[in-house]
Amino acid sequence: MGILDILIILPVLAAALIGFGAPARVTALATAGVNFLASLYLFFWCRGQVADSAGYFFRTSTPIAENPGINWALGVDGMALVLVLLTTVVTLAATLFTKGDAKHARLLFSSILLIAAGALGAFLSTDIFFFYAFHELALVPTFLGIGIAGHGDRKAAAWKITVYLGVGSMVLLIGLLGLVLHASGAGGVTFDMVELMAHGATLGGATQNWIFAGLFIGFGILVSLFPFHSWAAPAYASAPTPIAMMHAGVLKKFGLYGLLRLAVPLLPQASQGWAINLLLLLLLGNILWVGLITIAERSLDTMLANSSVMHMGYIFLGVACFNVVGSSGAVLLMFAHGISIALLFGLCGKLRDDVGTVRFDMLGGLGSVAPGFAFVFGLGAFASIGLPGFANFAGEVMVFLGSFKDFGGEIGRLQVTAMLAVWGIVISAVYALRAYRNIFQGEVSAASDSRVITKGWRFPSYLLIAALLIIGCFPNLFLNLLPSTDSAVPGSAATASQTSDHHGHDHDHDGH
Amino acid sequence: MIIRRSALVILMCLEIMLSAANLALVAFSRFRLEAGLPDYDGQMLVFFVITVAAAEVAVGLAIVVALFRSRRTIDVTTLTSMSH
Amino acid sequence: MSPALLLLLPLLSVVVIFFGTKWSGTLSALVSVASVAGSLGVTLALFSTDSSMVAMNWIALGDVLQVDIGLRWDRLARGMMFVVTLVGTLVHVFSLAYMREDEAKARYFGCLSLFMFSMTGIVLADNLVMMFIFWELVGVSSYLLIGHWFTKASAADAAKKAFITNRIGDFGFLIGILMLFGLTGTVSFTGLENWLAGGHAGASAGLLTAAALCLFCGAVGKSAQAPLHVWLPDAMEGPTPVSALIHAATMVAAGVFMLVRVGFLIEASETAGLVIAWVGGFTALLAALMATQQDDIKKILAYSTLSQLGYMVMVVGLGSGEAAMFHLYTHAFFKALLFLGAGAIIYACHHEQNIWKMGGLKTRMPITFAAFGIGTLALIAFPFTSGFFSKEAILDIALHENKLLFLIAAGVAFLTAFYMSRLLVVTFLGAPRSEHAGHAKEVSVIMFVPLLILAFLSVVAGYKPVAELLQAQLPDVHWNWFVFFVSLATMLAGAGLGFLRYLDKRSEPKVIPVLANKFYFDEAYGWAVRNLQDGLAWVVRGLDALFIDGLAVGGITRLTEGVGCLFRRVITGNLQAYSYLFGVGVFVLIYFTVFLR
Amino acid sequence: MPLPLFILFSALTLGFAVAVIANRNPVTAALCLVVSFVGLAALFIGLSAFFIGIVQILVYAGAVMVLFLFIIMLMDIEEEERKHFDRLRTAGGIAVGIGVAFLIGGVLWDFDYGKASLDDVPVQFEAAITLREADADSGIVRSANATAALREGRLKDVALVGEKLFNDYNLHLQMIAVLILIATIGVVTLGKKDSPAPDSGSSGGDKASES
Repeated sequence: MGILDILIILPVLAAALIGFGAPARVTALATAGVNFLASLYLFFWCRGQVADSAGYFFRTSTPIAENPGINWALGVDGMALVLVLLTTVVTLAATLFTKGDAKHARLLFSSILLIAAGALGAFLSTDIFFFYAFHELALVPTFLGIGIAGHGDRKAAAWKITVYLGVGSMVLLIGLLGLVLHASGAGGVTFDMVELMAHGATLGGATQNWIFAGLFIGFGILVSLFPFHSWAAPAYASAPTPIAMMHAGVLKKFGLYGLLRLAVPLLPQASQGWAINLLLLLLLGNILWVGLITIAERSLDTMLANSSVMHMGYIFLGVACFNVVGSSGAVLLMFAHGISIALLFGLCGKLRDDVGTVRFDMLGGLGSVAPGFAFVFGLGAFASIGLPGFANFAGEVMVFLGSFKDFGGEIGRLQVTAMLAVWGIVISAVYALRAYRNIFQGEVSAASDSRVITKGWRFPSYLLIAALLIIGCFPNLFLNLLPSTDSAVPGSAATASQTSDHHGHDHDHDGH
Repeated sequence: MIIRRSALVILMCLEIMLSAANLALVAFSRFRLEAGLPDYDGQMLVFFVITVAAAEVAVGLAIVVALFRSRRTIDVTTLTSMSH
Repeated sequence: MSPALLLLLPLLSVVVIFFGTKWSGTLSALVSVASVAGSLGVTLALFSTDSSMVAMNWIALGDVLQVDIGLRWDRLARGMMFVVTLVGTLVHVFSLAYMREDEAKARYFGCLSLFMFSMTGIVLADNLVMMFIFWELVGVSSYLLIGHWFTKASAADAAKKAFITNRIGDFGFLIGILMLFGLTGTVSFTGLENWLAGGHAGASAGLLTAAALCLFCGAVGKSAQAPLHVWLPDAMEGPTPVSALIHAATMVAAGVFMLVRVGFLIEASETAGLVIAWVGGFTALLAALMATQQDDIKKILAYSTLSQLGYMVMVVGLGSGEAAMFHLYTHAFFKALLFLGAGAIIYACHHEQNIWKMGGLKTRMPITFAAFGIGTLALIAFPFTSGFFSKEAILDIALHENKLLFLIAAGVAFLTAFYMSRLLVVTFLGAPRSEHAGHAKEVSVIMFVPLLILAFLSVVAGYKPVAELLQAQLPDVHWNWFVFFVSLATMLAGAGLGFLRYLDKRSEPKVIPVLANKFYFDEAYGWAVRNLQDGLAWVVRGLDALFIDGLAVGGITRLTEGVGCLFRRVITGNLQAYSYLFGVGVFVLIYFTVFLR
Repeated sequence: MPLPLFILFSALTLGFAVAVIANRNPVTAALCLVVSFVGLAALFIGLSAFFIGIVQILVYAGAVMVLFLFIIMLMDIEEEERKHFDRLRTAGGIAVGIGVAFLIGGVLWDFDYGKASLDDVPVQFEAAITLREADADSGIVRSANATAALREGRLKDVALVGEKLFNDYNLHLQMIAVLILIATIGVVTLGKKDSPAPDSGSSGGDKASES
């Protein structure tokens, strides 16, 4: 029963306990705390390790089924470790943000823990079967949480998100099964990622294409890629705070993790041809189209929801670079975005509970009423728009640098997309500051002067901001966990033919 | 069965259809010799059909009676409450 | 005692204020003043040494990407650091008095220290990414300082406007950095210089120009050049010491500093140089024209800063970074002096900023008048003041490089003299025009000591030995009679005209609407934001709701519903209809099985 | 069996079947049905399926018709009035009828008439007897008098049916028994007088029933 198993099983047990009547908040807090400490221990332990051949620090595997080759295989590498840390931090923060006597407290706490378990399971398992199963496990509490404990037209939103993600998961399943069946190589059908990775590149171009299409669209829907983003805004707007924090902060990264782990490395040919153009186009849609929508939003929660969809665009840009700088930037950005969006949703939830409304026109001048709250929200807002010193900036700058790394003279399509994507920092500045201006500055509006912001938000916010600052100032903590040479990075099989570029001499490269 | 409006007549037509089926079965069992004798499997089926038809008529008529008692009519075209 | 200390002192003060002395305003003020004085001391101590070191390795991705927090301590950095820390200390001392009764004093001084930290970062940066990091931090600290009194709606909007305009500038700056990184594979200045020296300029000249112009974009945003200058006048919403520090001496100068730091790139592509020169010249002219019609004392000074910055950018574009830095160096002193002087006046007249409500302060505030007068003389390049030497150099270079720009420069000199004399006359001479101005009295010692120091410096700084001592950049410009004559003539004409027109006037004699409302830039930008951005956002939102939400998602749901009710129609409840369908079913079945084998 | 007899009985069955449909008065319809069943039973016997013929008479002609008549009398259903001769329904019915008829005709059309009539396929008694002796010791229960009748060349139909029924289809017999039991229980519950029939609500139910 290794540490990885504990990480996953503990929350499930705790959720069950809460179901059977254990005091909700205490159990949840205890579990989240233990999980957080366990992940820290894992983090420091892995820093000492050297990754094995496939890049994993630690792997256990207990076979379950023989013929379809399913085994309970857990493994942690650089990318998974970062996301595990993200999950445990956000879970702890989500538990702290939720008051013990909130309505549906037991439901909320157990769903936080279940989502955490689902996410941890998905990130840690190196077996596609469990990878997929854990994600589905995490979807159920989201639906229940939004449907029962949400607000606004929560039923419609709950149904919408579940059906949408259900379709996404179905498409993903098709892709995954295609992948498993075709790339299983000689030893019979196997779900183990590492083996599949080995046989992955041998697939023919045609099969790769449709498998990649399935994975790409499936993950795209789960991550609210441009055309499939309409489920995000209503869902997060009417979701209760902890569910919104957990889903936007953690669960959304599953799709990107899947893309980086499965789609990009296993299907180099497919992911070079038509897919890259589509990906670039869609991510621009994400950044510019959804960015503009965010500006037009009139209430804080929908604005935050859309802003999280917009930031996905940057992470996709990182994935689309297909080089180590881009993908490490993407991983960093995943972590940073997860934390900052969780913080903002937490504060937004606190605002909604205490002040009663989150609409811009009803709020105003909260800065003088609750200076501490305004300061922390300011930090969160500035972090999310990429102020240096926070992890978001480190991630974003690396994604942009990655997109220009193999630039070598003529402006390729990746460079054009990157330039348009950089305009996103202005869009994000506009909507973030406009929100901050309407809520915290200016004359004190009727809604905000009478109420006082109850305490309980300080510790989780400081926890999250500390995480952002630490990684923002010292991104190397994560970077030396990730593969640092081009060859080992996922998706670089396609660029392997490119001569390694070191400074000082003009580098030729294959036409991208 | 499709033309007539009265439930009873519909049941009668049903009987006719079943008996037609029986006729075909018996004819085949007679014309196909199995081990020198007419193939009695066919007749087994006929036998079962008859019993089931009898049970069916009984239940059918019971329903018709119940319907008649509650709706005062057995005109099929008016009994459409199942549709909405 | 290394340059890293310069970076750490303000950071330390921010941390101490944030965690420690948040509750007592005066204590945090003292911490902040101590930190800035300390960094002034360190700068002076390190005045002679040349060093560059790597303080911390920020991003290390094997050999692929190497970004670190490196410090570069050379003559350019030393000169700039001296200006930054000196003006910073004086402003800190001045704000001790100016902000005494402000309730959020701790936050004010915390932000000031944050500003000093980020400004030091820019000056010491040895690579573009680090410069960009501190570039944005400076933007944030100016946002916080402008919006210090955020309960005032106008201040909050001004802060937002400043940050977003800066951000647009940063957009260009970032793209410039990315291009250079893509081209050369490195971000550090030394790396770029080696790459350039390695003879690659020819290979991608077009791209180099593009990269240089993108970097210039960042400078335009930060130093409020032509298209992105709208935020500077509104930034006057912030407390006056802030305007003095940020919007006169340091932050706006960061853009020019960056251009000089990347000078080798601009020389590599002369088209970029030309564009920069022309933008600089145009901004100078534009700002000078606008300044003549402003009524708010701080706005006049803001526009004058804009036009002086235009000068510096023009000269950098013409190829001589030293002249720009020399002008920046002298300008910092007398512009800070003017701003602090204005602060003293506003403080004395109970926060009255409209010059037409002042008047007759000459007798009431003699010391401020004297200091303010010296500053004005330096600004309008009165012979043998510091302003004279630096503007002389600029005019001389303009004469050699580009005749047309020389004419514009001369015109701007005339306008500067005109509006500065207008300001001086209306504020100090004649009769007081409001009871506030009536019983204005001299400010306290803490406020006019910095004025005197700056006045002394703005006279003395121009001479060679002093400049050499203070590590300023000295352009190799020789004496030119024609230039001397032109600058003298324009100065006298401007001052004289200003003096005659505005002596004993109750209000603005001739209001030129175009200039008064700043060429309608604000209205144009407001319209653009409202219609283009918000309108487009609203349209996009409608489209998104209509197409993606309505059509794609809604479409599928409606489709399934439609098919559903289609089937519902079949269930009529009519027994015979069922049997009929049943019969048809049998018919079809038999037909298929038997006949279509 | 001789051709004229065959024609007579089949005409009888078909004619009275059509009469059942055409007749408006349910009582006459029921009686025509009885005659049709009798004709049918005669055909069965012609095909030497004596047991089935008798059962047909007993069950159908007897029990079912009696039941019908009994119900008709009980509910004194008046003659179905002629008021609206629904064109669509009759057209539909006829169309289906003709359609299926054509189909079956089509099938029969290209069906090679192996055996035109009964006497092409005589019952081979000898072969049957030899086969029965062959598997005499195989443990399958054989009715003694059936074999005896076969020797005399008579087809003891009932014995053979019984043999087949209880040898091969025993389980089915039990199931049928259970089915009939359930049917009777069903009828009893439906028929109960004061049972609160589900939709006979005294409130007059929904408007559809006020015909």
